[in-house]
Amino acid sequence: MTPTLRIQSAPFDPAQEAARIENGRRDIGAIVSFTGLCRDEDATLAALELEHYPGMAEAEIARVAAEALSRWPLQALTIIHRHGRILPGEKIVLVIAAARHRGEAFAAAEFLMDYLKTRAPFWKKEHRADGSVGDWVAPKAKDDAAAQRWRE
Amino acid sequence: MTPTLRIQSAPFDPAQEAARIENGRRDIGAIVSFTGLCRDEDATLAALELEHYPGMAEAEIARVAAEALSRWPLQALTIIHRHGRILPGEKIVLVIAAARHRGEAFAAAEFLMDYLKTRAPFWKKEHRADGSVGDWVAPKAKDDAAAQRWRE
Amino acid sequence: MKALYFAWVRERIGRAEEELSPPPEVGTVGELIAWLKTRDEGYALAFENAAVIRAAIDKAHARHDTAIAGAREIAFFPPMTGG
Amino acid sequence: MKALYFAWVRERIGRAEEELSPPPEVGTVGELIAWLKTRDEGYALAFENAAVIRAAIDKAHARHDTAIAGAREIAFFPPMTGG
Repeated sequence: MTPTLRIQSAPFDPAQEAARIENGRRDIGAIVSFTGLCRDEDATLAALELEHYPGMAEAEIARVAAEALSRWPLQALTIIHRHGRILPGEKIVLVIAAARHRGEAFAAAEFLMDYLKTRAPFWKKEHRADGSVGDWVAPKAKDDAAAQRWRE
Repeated sequence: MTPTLRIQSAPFDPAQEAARIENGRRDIGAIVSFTGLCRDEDATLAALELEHYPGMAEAEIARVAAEALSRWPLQALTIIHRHGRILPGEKIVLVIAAARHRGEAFAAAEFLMDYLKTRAPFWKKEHRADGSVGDWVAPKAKDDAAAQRWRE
Repeated sequence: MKALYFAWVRERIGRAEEELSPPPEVGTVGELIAWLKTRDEGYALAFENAAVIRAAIDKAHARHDTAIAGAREIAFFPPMTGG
Repeated sequence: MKALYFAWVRERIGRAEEELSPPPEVGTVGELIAWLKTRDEGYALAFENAAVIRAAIDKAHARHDTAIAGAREIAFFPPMTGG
């Protein structure tokens, strides 16, 4: 099974990606889809600028995908990560895992997100609604803890 | 927040349900979607017949949804469960959980599926490809174990 | 009291619902199952392994030691297999 | 060896990439950071808290004690915040 792995600046459509996975198959029992969105609760954010390391981002996502495929018997896997300017409400990352049983699909999707968060070379910078350039988003300690638990 | 809870014989469209949740919002950080499908790897299944207990199915799904909402700060929640005749490859159940952070959305979606499996009054009967009526699907011990872990 | 049967409990008993008037000494879900079991072969087969049978009173899960007093509707069914 | 800088490491140093020719006694990622740090104020600021700096050699994560011998491309960046 060859996973679908893409890094792109253009928006993506989770429904279209899920349809590519289903595509008339009768052997899939469970599909877990994760969508990460650009959040702006305080109306202070104009956009996020996602910088990435071209080449390494692709290589690292391929490594993380291979690790997931070695751990769980997945029937299909899609990972899409955007870079560039992303507006509040827009989607940043998509992971879809399909498996016979739900436990495998849930575990793989959550593992992939934990690993992407801490290993994929992307960095978020805030552009504020008042026109100023804000800070680089700080990493969260709980993201490291989330990734760590898969090593136990 | 009022969850969307539906029990229906008609097919559903996860993309349409996700769009209803997103709907121009800027405060959602994570959407986890689970789709359970009718699986037939051996080409021996003509259809599943899903019997349900009308009235109790709605009540039980509402109770399970309320329990999830009391445990995690969800921004949106959709649960759809089909009954009646379902063909291989068709979707049976959909859970979508939206939250600020991915951990909450993942946990709520997995909790809901574990609880729906063991508490929602639905029963699957197999109709075989050779025209015979097969068995009632047997419950899985691991489904009980999966539900049990949320009580610890 | 109205009784409902689902899935293979329904098939074995041969009906989906009926009115029940158990004698006053039948106080719990478990006692109602034991009483039903003596009615005929269908009930006996449906409830032969009483421990696996699930019940609901007025559309909420009930244990076998739950009292049936005041119940308007009681349902019996196998472990659920939805989702 | 080509060096790449990302996010605030890039901003503090003031460039995205450059060619580096460290002296032979610079053997590891950590030693390369220490050597770069002495170059000017921008590098000093970028690497002031060396412990948080992540590195990659030829597009794969590398630890600070990893040898740089044979590396064609080495990158320095803050902890990742994608996803």
